[in-house]
Amino acid sequence: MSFPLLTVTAAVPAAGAVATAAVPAARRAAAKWLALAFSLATLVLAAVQLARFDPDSGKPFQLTESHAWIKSFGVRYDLGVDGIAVVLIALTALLVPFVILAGWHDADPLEEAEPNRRWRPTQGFFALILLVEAMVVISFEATDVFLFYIFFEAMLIPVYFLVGGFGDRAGARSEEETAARRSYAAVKFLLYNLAGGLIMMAAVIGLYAVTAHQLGTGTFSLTEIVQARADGRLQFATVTERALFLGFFFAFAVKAPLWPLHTWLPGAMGEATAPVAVLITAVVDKVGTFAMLRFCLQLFPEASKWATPVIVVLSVIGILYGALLAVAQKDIKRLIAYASISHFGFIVLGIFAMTTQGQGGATLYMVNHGISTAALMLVAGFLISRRGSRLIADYGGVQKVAPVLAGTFMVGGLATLSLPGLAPFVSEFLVLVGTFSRYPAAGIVATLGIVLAALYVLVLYQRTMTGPVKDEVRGMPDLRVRELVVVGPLIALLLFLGVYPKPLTKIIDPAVGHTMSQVHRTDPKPDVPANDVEAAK
Amino acid sequence: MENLIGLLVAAPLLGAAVLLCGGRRLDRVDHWIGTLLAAVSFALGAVLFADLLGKDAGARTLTSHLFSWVPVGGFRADVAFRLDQLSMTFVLLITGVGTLIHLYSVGYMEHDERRRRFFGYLNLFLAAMLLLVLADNYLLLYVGWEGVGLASYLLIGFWQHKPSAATAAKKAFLVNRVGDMGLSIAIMLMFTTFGTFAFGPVLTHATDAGEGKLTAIGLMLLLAACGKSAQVPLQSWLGDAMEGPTPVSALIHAATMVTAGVYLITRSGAIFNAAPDAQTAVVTVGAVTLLFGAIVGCAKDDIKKALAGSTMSQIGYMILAAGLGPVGYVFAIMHLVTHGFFKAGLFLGAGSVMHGMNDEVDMRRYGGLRTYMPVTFVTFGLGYLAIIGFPGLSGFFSKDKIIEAAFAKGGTEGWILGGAALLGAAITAYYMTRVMILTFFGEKRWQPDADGNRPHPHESPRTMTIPMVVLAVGSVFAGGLFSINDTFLKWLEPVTGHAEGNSPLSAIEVTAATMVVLVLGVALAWAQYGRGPVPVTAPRGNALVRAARRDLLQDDFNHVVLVRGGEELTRGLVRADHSVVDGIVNGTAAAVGGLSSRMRRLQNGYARSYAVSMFGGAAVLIAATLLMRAV
Amino acid sequence: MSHAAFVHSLWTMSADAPRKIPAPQIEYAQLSPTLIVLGAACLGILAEAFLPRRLRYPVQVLLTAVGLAAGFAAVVALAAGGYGTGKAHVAAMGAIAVDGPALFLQGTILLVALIAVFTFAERRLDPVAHGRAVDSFAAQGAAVPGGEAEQEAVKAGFTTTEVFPILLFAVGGMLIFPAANDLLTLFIALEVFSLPLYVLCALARRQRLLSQEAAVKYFLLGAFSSAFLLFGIALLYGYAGTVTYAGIADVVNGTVRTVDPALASTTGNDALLLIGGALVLVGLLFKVGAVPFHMWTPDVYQGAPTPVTGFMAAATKVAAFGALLRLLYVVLPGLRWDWRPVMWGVAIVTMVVGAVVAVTQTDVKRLLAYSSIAHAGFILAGVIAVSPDGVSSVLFYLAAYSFVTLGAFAVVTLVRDAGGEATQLAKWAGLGRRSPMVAAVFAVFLLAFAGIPLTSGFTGKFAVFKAAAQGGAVPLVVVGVLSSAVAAFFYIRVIVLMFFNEPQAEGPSVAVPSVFTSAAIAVGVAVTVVLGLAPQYFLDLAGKAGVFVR
Amino acid sequence: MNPVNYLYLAAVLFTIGAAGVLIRRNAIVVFMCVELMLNACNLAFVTFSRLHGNLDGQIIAFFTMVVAAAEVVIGLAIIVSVFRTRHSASVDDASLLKL
Repeated sequence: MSFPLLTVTAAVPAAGAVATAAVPAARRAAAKWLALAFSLATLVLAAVQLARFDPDSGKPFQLTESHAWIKSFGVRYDLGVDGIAVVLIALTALLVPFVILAGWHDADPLEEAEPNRRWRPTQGFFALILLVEAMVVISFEATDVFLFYIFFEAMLIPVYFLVGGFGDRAGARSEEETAARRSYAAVKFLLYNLAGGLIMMAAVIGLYAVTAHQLGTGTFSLTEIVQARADGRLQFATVTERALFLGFFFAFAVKAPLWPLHTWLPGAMGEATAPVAVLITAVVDKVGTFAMLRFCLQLFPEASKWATPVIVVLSVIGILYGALLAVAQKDIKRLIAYASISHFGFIVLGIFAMTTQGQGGATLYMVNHGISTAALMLVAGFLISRRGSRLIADYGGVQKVAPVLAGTFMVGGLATLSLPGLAPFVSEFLVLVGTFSRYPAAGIVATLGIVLAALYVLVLYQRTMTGPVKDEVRGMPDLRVRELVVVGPLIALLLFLGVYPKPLTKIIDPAVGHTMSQVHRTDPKPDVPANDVEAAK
Repeated sequence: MENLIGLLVAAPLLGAAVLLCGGRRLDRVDHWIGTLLAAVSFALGAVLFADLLGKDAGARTLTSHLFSWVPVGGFRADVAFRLDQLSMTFVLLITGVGTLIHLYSVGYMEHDERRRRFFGYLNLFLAAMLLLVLADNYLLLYVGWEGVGLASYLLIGFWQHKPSAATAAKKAFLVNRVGDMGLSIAIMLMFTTFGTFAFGPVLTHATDAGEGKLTAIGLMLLLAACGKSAQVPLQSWLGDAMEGPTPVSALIHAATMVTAGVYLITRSGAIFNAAPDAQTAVVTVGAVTLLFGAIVGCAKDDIKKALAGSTMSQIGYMILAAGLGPVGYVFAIMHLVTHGFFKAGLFLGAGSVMHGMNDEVDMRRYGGLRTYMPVTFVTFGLGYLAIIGFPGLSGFFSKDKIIEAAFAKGGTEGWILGGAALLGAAITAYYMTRVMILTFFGEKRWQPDADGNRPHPHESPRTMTIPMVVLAVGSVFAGGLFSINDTFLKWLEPVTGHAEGNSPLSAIEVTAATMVVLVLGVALAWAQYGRGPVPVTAPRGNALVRAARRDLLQDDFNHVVLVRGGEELTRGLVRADHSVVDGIVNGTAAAVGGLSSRMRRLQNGYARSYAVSMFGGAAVLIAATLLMRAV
Repeated sequence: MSHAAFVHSLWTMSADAPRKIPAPQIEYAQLSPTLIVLGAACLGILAEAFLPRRLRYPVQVLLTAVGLAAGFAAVVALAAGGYGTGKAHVAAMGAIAVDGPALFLQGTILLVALIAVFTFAERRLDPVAHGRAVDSFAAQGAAVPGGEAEQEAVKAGFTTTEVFPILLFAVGGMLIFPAANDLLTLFIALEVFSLPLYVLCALARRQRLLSQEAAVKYFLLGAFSSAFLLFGIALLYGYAGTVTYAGIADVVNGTVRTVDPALASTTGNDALLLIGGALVLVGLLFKVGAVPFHMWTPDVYQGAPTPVTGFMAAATKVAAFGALLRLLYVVLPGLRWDWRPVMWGVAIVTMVVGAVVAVTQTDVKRLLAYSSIAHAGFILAGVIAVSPDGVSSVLFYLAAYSFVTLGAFAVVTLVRDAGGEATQLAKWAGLGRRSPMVAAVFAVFLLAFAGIPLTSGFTGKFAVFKAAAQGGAVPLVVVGVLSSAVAAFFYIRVIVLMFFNEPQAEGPSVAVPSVFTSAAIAVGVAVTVVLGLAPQYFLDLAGKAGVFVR
Repeated sequence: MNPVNYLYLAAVLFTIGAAGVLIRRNAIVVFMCVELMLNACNLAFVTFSRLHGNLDGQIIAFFTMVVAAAEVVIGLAIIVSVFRTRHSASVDDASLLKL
């Protein structure tokens, strides 16, 4: 048996979590460095995955591992990555070190906190981050529905503790109230997602019942089910398939989040510290959209096609809705949250446009949105930590006192409004084209989103960074080295992927093609295939 | 040779990168770095120009494919450049004027502590603009398109500490975004129609596609052009854009960026030729804007805003010409180039005046400056003569052709367009004369500025005057140079194609008419401002004047409809999000809680009531079982 | 011949028939688990009677632990001997079944009891009274609370070590209950384990009023329910003429006709059967705490001494569900179409009511009581799926659930303030700050209750719902899923309270337990995690044990 | 006379007992009502045993009596101890545990 690369990639951060949690209370710094080291090790492993992954081999899943786990439920410990998964794992592994660096001081106990040998918030904070990473990675790798479900669901707990336990210190009001608002946000996040997950559990059980009934032995293996469907051993009754699809989709739509299931996100992102907020939107939520691609479409192609119109409408609504609400926000982080809702609208739209461009763009979008949100949110976090307020109105003229911070913030903003030359543009345009070529109306309406995006980004920048310098921001220090180390690479990456996304598209393309073939959809043909004529010449 | 094209873009890009990331240690040499790299790309342009001239007319197209940018399924976007006569013309204009204005800025921005960033942005602009005109496909063009938008945003808002500047910058970017939306939709349409959006295939097969689709594409492209070139209805941003430093206004908002729309339409000629309805839309926009801009130009007392209005109107001419199809493309570009010279010159002159009058912009507080700043006076004067179309100067040739082509449209349409063009010429003459008189003639109306120190007008330093002189020379001779045995026409024809329009009026008649309206305009202006003293504070004026001062009320319109409406909408949505979307969720939770506390009361602690529930339960159980058997 | 003559002959036959009556033959080896436990109980009584007071505590603890361990060993031996599968049969003249479910449940009960004994034996938590460490049981049950008799007892350092033999008796009953193979044995077993529990409930050291009230309620309602059970038995006997499960089942299936034509003529219809069955179900549903027979649960759980509550919540459920399974699967399968819809209703109501009412609870023990009601609902969902899968899933769920419950209540005993255990939720605020370890452990148990993946709770829930869905009870699964979403809310609320709320100034402190309670909690956590991560072995065990003998 | 009538009697007794449990406040009385229900069961058992012509019912009746006796022991013990604390045998007074 070959080296279990996928397992190890997930196991390293898990081990890191344990190790970090075990660090004694006094040695806070040690815990931080330990966590960073483990996250970097994970990054290395993810890189190895990318290297070992061969996009052009016809196999749908690679680096596969397969062991029996719970025979009674027909559950196997099946791992495997396709182009989409391997890229998203890389994204996760890439972002976590930055999250850790950015959150370096977020979990330092306050001065007045009584010395308590057993209470170790810092260790817990970083351990939880690593735990989340481990669970996200393995749910990207799982090719067994049950295995995926378990981590999809278990993931909620550490995130919940991160949100509820380590809130944003920049609470505008009293300590108690911030604590209350924070735990409210955390509980809302958890219950909302748990409800989605439980409904999905019903669907998972249903899936088992169907397979057990038709194949004799129930199975959760994605490849097996797809295979069985292909050679007709397994046929879903239309109603059953739709019911199961809805069960799965609901959970993913909550996590994504898709309008109108989004209301937990602004709270969670607003109350959590910036790094945790990044962890949620940039990494955890991606599992939802990813799962739509991998499970909804591949398990229930017919139902997916049946549901497409509604989902397209919902995501278009989400795009405009999120953007418009972002314009109206008074709180920097909530603004970014609503912007993310709008972006998730784009991702879902791309997935269900059922075109190569749409799904390829959506996958690319997951990566780019991860990076751009990270950049913007983290800089916003640095800004907030300086002034101690999340309210846009409390800022003004920052660019005068902290030009570098303002500059990086600007770049992050431009990425968010997907300026050409920065990574998100490519993916957003692909999504739009992909959508437009199947649903022109939806495509055009969605295009309005780019204007609104410009609006909320520029308004945010103008109100915070330009204009006369407010007294409160006078003497605000510019970015420190640690912060530059966090932001610099992200921006570099945004530029690089904006100019040369090919390394990613090369990997994603075949996977998307495979998904498309699963759903039995092909791109619409142009009226005048000018390119082919040119080629013929 | 092809490889040079890449360098053309790379040079200023490098400059931008170095200057923006370089940090303080560059603060001694920054302005020279910027200027140098601009010059470098101009040199490269010149070399390439020579190379093209070497080839014969048919083969003057260089393409260089760098790498494939976004390959996804059937969707292939490459980073590839295409240098033909059209883009060559632009390259020379951009790099040439660009270099001059860099030079000018060296003097103009000398004492600004953020000078390094200024030059960085300027270089960024050059790179983006070159990318725009050199791109080989619409998506890459789009990149340049938004790139120049970004640069213009950064430069308009360069003095960010002024809220007005920041707002103007935001406005410019937003309005441009609306246009960009048009461009991206156009590209999507192309993709669905042709399966590609590279110039080559699309333009060669344009005729194969249905006219409906082509019209749609054309209209979307027009929308884009309106945004970038400040045409009605997306013109509102240009006036405010004057918040930026004057060199910026000269380079971006007069000579180059704002003319990108003209480039787009001319470049997509093949599409428009096959979509007459789209063309009609284009000429309408052009005609309306040229009058609109002219009228606004008449009413402004701010010298830069007056010039901005004039820019708007001149571009209106170009759009009009471009809308006329093969008859007009060449003249559109020709006017674009000549306009590039004289309008840049005028702006630099204005800048020089402001430089001497401690940044006073109100023309009513100028007067009698000709003796104090002679060079400025002369160069500005030449630019003035050129723009009003004084015989023999650049404007005369280019504008005349457009008017003629407008008449050549034929039918009532032709008469209307031609009439509009003529009227525009008259108004141009009027407001430019007004500017001239108010600034350089009459008695001094200088006022102390905010800090109370009186202006001491003086000629600007060499770095500023040299570019003005060069541009003045250009605005004097360019037109003639181009028109002598149709050099320009022959040069551009292979790309744009050309058709001789059959004008109801002969060239002579048109010229005569132009002369007449010109004289009328000048005379009227002189009658109004030249003879008597000019009040320092503007008289109330009639309704039209007041409207024109407010850019014909379009800002007010935007405010009421878009801003107010938008605010209402978002506020409503916020409320809905809280009370409805989230309300349902919280409502469910609350409902469960209420139900819970109600059911909780049943647990009243009395053993006997528990027994009752058991007894009842047993009864129900028995009944149900029997019932099951019964049914 | 005539009726009278028949009866007369009956008498005479019995008069000169001693040699005709076959001597009952009992397989003592196969009943050894029960016998060992009951024997140990008797020894315990003797110890109480004859040993000096200071020796009683250690001896009792040792005796009980050993007895239970030996019983478990016997169970294992039997299972190893194949009595769970191949050699499964009915012992003791058809009174007791020795088969998979019986052995599995007996094993579970014995282990649970063993751990419960640890919590019973805990003497480190309560403050030392008059120089003697005391446990959580009244010094002298008979003494009036606060009266001088009690003062005397406390001064003298009395402790009710009787709880240990009492516990053993209860366990003995519980061992028989799920194995009972005729209705009489069922009834007797029920009483044998109920009566000791009534007593145990009354023996709390602190808040004795509540404790006694709990006992009274439990006793009266318990007796009430057992009366129903008994009447049901009577009717079934009337219907079938026998009380052995097999015999009744035959009659139900129509393979045997009832003997007496006279009876057939009058009550030949199935009314007797249906009503009787329903009444027996009432008795059993009362024990499992299903709605609407649940109302004793919260009061008794709250009032009883916490170790007892933990034992009851875990072991009683196991035993009662075992009996319920046997009844429904062995006696009434022929009647499936009659009782399934009814049980559907019961299951749904139980899940919903349990989950919903728990939302607004303010006392940890009551909260856990309602959660146990909700869980009863989930288990019922599995019971209703009449299939081997259903049985094994229920067995697994019971095992998983009972250990979580024990652990949770054991943690509750640790959190104390001046007035003993601090069970008001409000007092638990910020516990995570004071003692993260305890809070974390409790959080693990809560997550298991909530059925979060990677805990035993999830595996059990999944198994049960899977069986239900395959049995065609999809709506039941949906309701179950929704109500567990509601249930998740209040488990989460406790976690929020412990970790995210600021500790109160005069909040409770966490007593440092002796090795006993620590062991109990440790086992609970271990089982929770193991059954969550690698449940396969135990699922197989439950799967193998999934077949009833008849 | 048809022995089935005894069944009806048993049912009536059982119901009376149940009603008593629901109605009476005094714990002792309630408890007696439970005993009444048990005895109703006994009557039913015996009757059925008679009808079926086998002895099981009668045997069960004996068991029931024993159980009832045991219950009396426990029950009275608990009730008395409560009475001594509260000086009241009313079931309704014991209602501290609620909600």
